[in-house]
Amino acid sequence: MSEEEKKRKEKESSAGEEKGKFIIERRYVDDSRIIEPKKLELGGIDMSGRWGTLVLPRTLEDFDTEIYRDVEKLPRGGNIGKCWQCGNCTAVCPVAHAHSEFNPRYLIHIVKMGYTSEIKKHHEAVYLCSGCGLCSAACPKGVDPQGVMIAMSIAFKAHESELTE
Amino acid sequence: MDSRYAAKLLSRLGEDGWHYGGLPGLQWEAENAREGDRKTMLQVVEELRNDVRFEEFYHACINCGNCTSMCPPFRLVDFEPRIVVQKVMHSKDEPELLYQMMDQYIWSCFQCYSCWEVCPAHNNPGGLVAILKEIAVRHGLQSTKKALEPYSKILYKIMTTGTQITPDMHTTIALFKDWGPHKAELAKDIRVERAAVPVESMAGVMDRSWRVEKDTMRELMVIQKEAGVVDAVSHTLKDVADMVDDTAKEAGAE
Amino acid sequence: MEAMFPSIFYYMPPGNILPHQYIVGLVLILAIFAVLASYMRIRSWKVPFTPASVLSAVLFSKGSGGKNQGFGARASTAGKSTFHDIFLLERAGAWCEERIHTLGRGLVLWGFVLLALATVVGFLIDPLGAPDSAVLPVMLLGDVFQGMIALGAAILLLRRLSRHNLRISTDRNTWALQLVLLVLGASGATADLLSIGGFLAGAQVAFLVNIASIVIFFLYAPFSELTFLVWKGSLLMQETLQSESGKGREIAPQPQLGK
Amino acid sequence: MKAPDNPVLVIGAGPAGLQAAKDVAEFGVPVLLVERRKELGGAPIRWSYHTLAPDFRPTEEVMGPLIDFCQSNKNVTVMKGCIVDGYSGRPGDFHVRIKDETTKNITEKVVSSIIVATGFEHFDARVDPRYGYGRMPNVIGINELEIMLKQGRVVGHDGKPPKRVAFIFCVGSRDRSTNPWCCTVCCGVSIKQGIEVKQLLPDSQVYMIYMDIRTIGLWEKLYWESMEKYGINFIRGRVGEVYYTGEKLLVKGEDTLVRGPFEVLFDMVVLAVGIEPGPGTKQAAGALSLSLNEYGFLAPKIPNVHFDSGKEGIFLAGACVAPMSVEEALSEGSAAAMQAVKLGSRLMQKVPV
Repeated sequence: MSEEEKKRKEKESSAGEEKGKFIIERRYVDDSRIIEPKKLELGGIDMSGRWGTLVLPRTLEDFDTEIYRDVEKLPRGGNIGKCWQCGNCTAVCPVAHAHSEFNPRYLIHIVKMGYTSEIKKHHEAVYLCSGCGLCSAACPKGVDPQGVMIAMSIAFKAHESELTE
Repeated sequence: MDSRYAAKLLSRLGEDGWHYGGLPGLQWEAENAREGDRKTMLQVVEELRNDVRFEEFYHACINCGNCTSMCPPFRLVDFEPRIVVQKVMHSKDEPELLYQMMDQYIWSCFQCYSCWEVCPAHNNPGGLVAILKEIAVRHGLQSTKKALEPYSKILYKIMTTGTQITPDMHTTIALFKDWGPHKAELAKDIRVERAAVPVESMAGVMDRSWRVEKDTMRELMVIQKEAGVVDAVSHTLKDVADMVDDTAKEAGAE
Repeated sequence: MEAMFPSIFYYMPPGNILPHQYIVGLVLILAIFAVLASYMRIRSWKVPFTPASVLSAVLFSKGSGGKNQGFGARASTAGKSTFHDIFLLERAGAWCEERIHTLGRGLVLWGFVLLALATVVGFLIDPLGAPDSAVLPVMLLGDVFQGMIALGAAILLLRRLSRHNLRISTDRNTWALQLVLLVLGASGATADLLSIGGFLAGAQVAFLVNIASIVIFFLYAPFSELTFLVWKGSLLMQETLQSESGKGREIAPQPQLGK
Repeated sequence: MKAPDNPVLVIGAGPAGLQAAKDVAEFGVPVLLVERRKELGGAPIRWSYHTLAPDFRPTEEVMGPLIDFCQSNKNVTVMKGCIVDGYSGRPGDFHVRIKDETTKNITEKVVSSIIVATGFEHFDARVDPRYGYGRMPNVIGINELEIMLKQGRVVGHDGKPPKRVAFIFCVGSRDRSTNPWCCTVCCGVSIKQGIEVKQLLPDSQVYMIYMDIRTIGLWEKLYWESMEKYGINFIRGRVGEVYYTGEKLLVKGEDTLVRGPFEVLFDMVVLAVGIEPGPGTKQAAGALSLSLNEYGFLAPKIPNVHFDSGKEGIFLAGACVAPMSVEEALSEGSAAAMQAVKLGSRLMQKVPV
């Protein structure tokens, strides 16, 4: 296990200590969806801390395709709409096989569908693209994922204030 | 591409010839599973496939996602019945897939069987999870302890008396770990408060009706022992099993 | 020395066709245009022009990420990041699993950097009336660097041409850019060599082609992928400068494999 | 009613052509069957298919009676090793030039109508170098596996049976850089072969790496049975590259549903190569001046009506129109035969003898 990974694991476990410590499936619940009120009184009884823990539903309500429309307009991003999610780009991608954060197919998917919450989680990964162009060679639909990654990194930067809030 | 690259790819394959990356959203952590004991992995798969219910609960999965769409836990946590069936499907050839799930993943399911209702292939992901949970208890896997700990007293109560919660548990001492720090405060005047409830039967509830006859308890514990429940629990919650043993001895069930 | 090469400098294409100063002036104007056009283009994407922000971060920012770094520390962070990420191609090369591809990229990049240096040095010592023995090596080195660009561009082009799928899926911009680079490097490298070899007419043609390709390159670069590369490269460096640890995004450049 | 004297010309002796010839001949109309190759039976015989999907029916059981009929029936004249070089005339009185490919002799025949059933070719996987077909050992196409299954011996180049077999779907299909259409049958055929491999080598692990499973209609049974009865594993995704490590094949792909990016060693990789129009189709289109569609298949007048070429007296049948299974090709041959006979009888009534 590499240093980075150890650090990540420590970070994860310490985050678990703070929030939703007693949730058995802690690993599968996103931090942002656990609500632990610092002070919660119901009928005169103190319910703060673990006893007031709420897990918000992970259902997506906002399908904001603004980024998608931006990507379509940016240079080389015009083909993103052709993607049919076969996964060939990720299959050939040398970065994806080394870094689990980077998955071109998934990035295209969340941008196309406008899953803003997922984009918020994964948008940083787009800068990992090394631009080797193997994905564009492999793509059976002519999506040009390499170009789409270029357009995407620009669009994510342009929307950074919304994505990192 | 060059051979050095191929060698590099080869270097990261596991013993079984697989390497997994990650898929955001699915929280795939195969590397964790790799650290597990391969013998246990194979045993888990074997026990699952040999279970009497397995044939009824599992047919084949075409990845349609109907089960996931109906799954209540899926709304809250990253748990997908579809993934469960998929991993069960691949378990024969890739036991680590299944084993990886045994630790925490399966405890998200609470057997509502919504998935069973809707599956076009008549699989029962919830049922498969139930079998897997039993196997996890039997093998005393890490997360099982964590999952069962809050219920240890209730477990003890069920195993010895057949009743879950009894009024004598509401005391200022002998607190339950999962009942919270305010329990003592709440239970302080409980007898007085209950006495004020104008229902005749409450008196009986408080004093007599929940008490279990010694014979019944003895019989119950013999059944638990013979059925292997005590053994199963002893792998995960040793102290509970010990307490049950002690109570059994007191009741004279030997 | 002058006795050995009596005619070279007299007939050298630059002096022969256009006065040296004119060319330098042209290149300067074009470079300014390229920077301005890049600025306009990047701003049209609604993102900040990061090369400028990197510069200001190094020069003026009063430390960031909680740490109060001095100018020296900031400069050294920026220098290290430039060296590793850009010159060693750690981000663009390590993951692109083909060594030949990385080599092509490296040759073009290093060729350009060195050529710029050689040109500046050549321009500085030329008007000072430096002896030919000092000018000639600089000039020849410049040719070598142009040759590097040509070789790198040729590698990149051939890589794309030789693979069916890559060939048909490559963007027109990429073809154009790589072709311009190839012509630029090849004509520059051959112009001087031809004149030394005595093929003056050929040298003049090569020189004209070189000048034309330089003009095209500067006019075209702001509208090609290069703008994106400049933007992204400086963005990564900016993140490095701003991050607490000074390491940028906490991702190892070369993943550790195996166990 | 008297049958017309001029024979019906059938080009191509595959399932569609043979069925058409048989049906026309059984009606009492003479048939001229022209086949480019030296043997009858078309693709199933040429690549010696072991069994046919979806019911594991041996190929001989389906094709054998057709071939026997055409070889023995007096109404059928078989011309092997010949192609149709050109034609003139009008329906009922076509003058066709038939060229013997070896001797280059040209014979002219008069026919009443023409049925074109020139069939297909398997995609040549060497065109798509990602999969290493033709360069790496143990990377084979489904047509080669079919031969192995026929011999009852599935082995790698070292003579050892493979432990882990991957089927890669959509090779040369649904890919803009090669062929953008779906080959219709490769999913079913691959799964059928997977089951046969499992039957032959019960200890092997068989993986299907697919993008979509298109086991249409009753073929779906194959898909379900392969999972339920035979424990074949399905991975949804496409394979990017295959490497040969000197011993095994490293397959690099993405599981878009369960695993994420994966790399895995296989002993054998079977490519579900697609269907594409062959040179025979192109040649016949040129000789009969038929129109080809954007993909190189023969274009019917209305895409939904396969047999109607848009030219009176010329009918289409089988995989030269679109990729299809043997069962569909047989019915198409029959349909085209019906059209030819119908046209013949109509012409007879118009021109009393």
